[in-house]
Amino acid sequence: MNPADLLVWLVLLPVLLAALLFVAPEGWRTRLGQLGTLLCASLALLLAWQVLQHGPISVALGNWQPPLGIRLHADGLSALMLALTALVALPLAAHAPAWFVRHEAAQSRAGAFFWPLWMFQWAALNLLFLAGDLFNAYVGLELSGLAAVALVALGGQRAALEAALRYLLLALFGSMLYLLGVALLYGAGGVLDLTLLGAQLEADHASRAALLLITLGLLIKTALLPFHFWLPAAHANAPAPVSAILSGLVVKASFVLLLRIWFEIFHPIGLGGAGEVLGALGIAAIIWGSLQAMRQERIKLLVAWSTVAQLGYLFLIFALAVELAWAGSVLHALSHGLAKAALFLAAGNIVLALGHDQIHRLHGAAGKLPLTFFTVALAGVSLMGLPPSGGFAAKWLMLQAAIDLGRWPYVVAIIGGSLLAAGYLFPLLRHALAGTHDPRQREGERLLSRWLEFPPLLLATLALLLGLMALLPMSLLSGGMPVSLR
Amino acid sequence: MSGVTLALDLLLGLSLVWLAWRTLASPTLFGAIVLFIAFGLLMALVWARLDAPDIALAEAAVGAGLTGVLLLAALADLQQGDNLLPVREPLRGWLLQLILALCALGLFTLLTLALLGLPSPPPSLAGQVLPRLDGAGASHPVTAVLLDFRAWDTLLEIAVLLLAVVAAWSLGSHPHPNPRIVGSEVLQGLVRVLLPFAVLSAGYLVWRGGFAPGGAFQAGTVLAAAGILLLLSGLGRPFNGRHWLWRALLASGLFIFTGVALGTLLLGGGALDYPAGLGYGLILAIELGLTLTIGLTFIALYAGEQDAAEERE
Amino acid sequence: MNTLLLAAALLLLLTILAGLWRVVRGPTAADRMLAAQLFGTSGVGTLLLLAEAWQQPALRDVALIFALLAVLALVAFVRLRHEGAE
Amino acid sequence: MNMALWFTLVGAALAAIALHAFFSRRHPLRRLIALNIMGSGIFLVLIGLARLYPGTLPDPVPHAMVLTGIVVAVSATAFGLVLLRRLARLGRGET
Repeated sequence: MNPADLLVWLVLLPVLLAALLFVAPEGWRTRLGQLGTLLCASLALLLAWQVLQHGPISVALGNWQPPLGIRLHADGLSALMLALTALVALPLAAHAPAWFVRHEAAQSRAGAFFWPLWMFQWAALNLLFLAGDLFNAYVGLELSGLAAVALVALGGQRAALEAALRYLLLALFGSMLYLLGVALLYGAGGVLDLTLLGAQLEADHASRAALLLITLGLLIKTALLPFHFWLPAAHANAPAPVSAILSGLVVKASFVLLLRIWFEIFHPIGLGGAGEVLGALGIAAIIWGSLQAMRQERIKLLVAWSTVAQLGYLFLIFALAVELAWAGSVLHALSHGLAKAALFLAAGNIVLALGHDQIHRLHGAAGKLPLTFFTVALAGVSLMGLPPSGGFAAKWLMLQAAIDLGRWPYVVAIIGGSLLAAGYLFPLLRHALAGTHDPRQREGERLLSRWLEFPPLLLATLALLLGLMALLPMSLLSGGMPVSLR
Repeated sequence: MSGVTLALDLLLGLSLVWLAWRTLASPTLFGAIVLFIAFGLLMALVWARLDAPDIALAEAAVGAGLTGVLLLAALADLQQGDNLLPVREPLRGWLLQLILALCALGLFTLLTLALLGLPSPPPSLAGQVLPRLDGAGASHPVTAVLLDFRAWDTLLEIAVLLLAVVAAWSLGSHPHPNPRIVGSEVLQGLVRVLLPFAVLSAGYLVWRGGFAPGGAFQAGTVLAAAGILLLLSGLGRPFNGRHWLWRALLASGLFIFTGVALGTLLLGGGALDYPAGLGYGLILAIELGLTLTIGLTFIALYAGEQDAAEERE
Repeated sequence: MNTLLLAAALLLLLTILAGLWRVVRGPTAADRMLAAQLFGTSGVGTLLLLAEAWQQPALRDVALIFALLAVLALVAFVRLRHEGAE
Repeated sequence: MNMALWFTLVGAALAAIALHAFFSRRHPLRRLIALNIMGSGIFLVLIGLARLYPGTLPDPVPHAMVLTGIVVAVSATAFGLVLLRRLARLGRGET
């Protein structure tokens, strides 16, 4: 296959699968979904391999070149994010069916609709990672937002539906701000292609207003503090496989778009202190998110607040705008994606096995679910940024950048953030390990099937291995570094 | 510019702003919906004024028609029995009010400064589109952009439409908004007369789309309107989502569109690069498929899915 | 001739606005419904006049759609309004 | 002032009013209406920009963008309303 065709397939195949999964009888959906996952994931990994071998790939759809036509573009950043999505999707395809079957008999409907909705989400994510056109990215944002809201609503409970409605309203509001910004950019530049726009934009009122609107819109979707308020309820009340998708992948898509827009369009024309503001908000998010996570009594809420904190790290790049920090930020997106997906799936398993997710009632739970709590600990290592995990490598790069630049507040925040993460993860493990466990309970039936326990373990292991293989993503990234950072 | 035109422009613009304000400040939800429908009508007139007949058509069908009916249906459902929704009090506290007012004012100032400072003459893609119309599958510029130059956007837009139905059905079946509907002979007579006209108009709009304003979306909305009228008058019945044929029909537009995209890709031309001479035919096929899908989609979003069991009750 | 058409369109627009005033003021749902019925007719009239005045034949199609969709809105008003919905 | 610029400013005013209403009115139905009006304002800015200067050719690209935007907006609104109805029925104890 022509490598450029891969880009088109990566969006169209999940779209087609979503439609097929909707039409297919409910009994067929799991098998078809798993088969489709295998296909889509192989394509994504193949594309990452191609980019690693031959450098960035572009394709103009319908053979109409920009500015008239729409371009898809796969560089190192896209390749890594596509690969991350594939690596999360594969274990998920094994875990989700088992989870939906076990969760509640009445939710067979949720299990049946999970597949088409997740395929739509996957298509939207791939599109956003590949988008070279601002308006096309808008359609991608809406596709992703609607699918995410519907996935949250699969929870079915009142709390899930309320969180979904709030998420929907804010996501739509964010898209509106983004679209308004795109309208102004079109008025100023007369093109929608990212690269072309970057080459010709000037620092005038319209482009500054557009930057502000687009940034605000995408911050709402990425849930950077102070726009994080919708996230904990939505991520914590969704079914566990959905939480893994939302926290691990969906918030990263709007972040990647923001990253491209800032460093490809706006950075060349100078931003003044705007990047500093985002960096400071990132620090605030690390602190506030961690403090809130420590106060939570339910595991899923703790994990959701931890996402608020960990997303803060991503935004340090806007203040530390150098190559090292860029690599660190992307590496953090990858390792957080894997570790957080693992953690949410493990949290879902705990709820299934124990029937509750109260942290203070976990006494001795680690004895019942050794593999699941091992997964929690392993994912925690990456979230805390301990060696040799991916989280460690990412934070190390950011730390080095901050020290090189002499930005001491950032040095303190990066190190402090790890301590804070330990502050909310250790109590969880302590409760689970504390107390002697009644050995009689280990007899009898297995609490969880291996389909439920191994996928999160695999994800957590990948997050750990990422630190040992950090050179691979780094070499992919060096090809697609934005001009403004070189 | 003549005085009358100037008066018309001023009146249209000012009444649009006034209407938006009254709509959003309306004390009752019913009033807000009625005003929103009127807002759609005025928007359609403004689109006409701005030489955007395609958008005027879409707005007349959607803003003034479909969205209003969807809102009314939702309101009818919300108002059955006690309320219901976790609605918090309107925002209280003068400080919050002040901050909010400043935000709105700030947005207006920001946009005004940006708009007044735009370059002249404005950069535009018109110079790119018009010379290429001969090679495109449609001679009407907007249709050519939608289904050829930027067909990728339109394909994904159709994905969004199907996603909306999948998402709505994933919430479970919801009954018809007004279960007490009984057949009224006057209404059914009216619908019987109107129906052929609606179908005819839809066909006319698709056919015109190739060379003049119109197209699948507008035509599909007219079809949807006809379908909703059937349901409202009690002549038609909602979908049975359990039957795979309905679901296949709902997805057919997306199947056709992705089929064309993947077909052109596999033939070696590149996705959505229509082979020479086939452009017009392929675009017409896509448009016809889309019209049917869009019509069914909006009916499905209005009526919801009905379980076979529920239907029997 | 053109000015005359535009003036007529302006007049129709004013009647729509007068109707809107009723929609805002109410007080009964019947007032609102009657006013809403007026938009349909006046809207079609305005569009037809503007089609002539601005030489935009496509506006006639808009008027056609408008006439069809106005029926839908009206039927929905009557059928979906719950008793006591205010 | 030319006509198109006037309507872009009207669009800006619509967006600002809708922003205010979106945060000050809490009923989800009103907030959906506010988002729709905000959308109309944004579309008006786009189309106004497309013919900001008389004598230039009208640019079909923003027209196509707005048509796509309208479809996306109505899909999202329709789904939002179904979600709202579902929530209301849950409140009444139905399933």
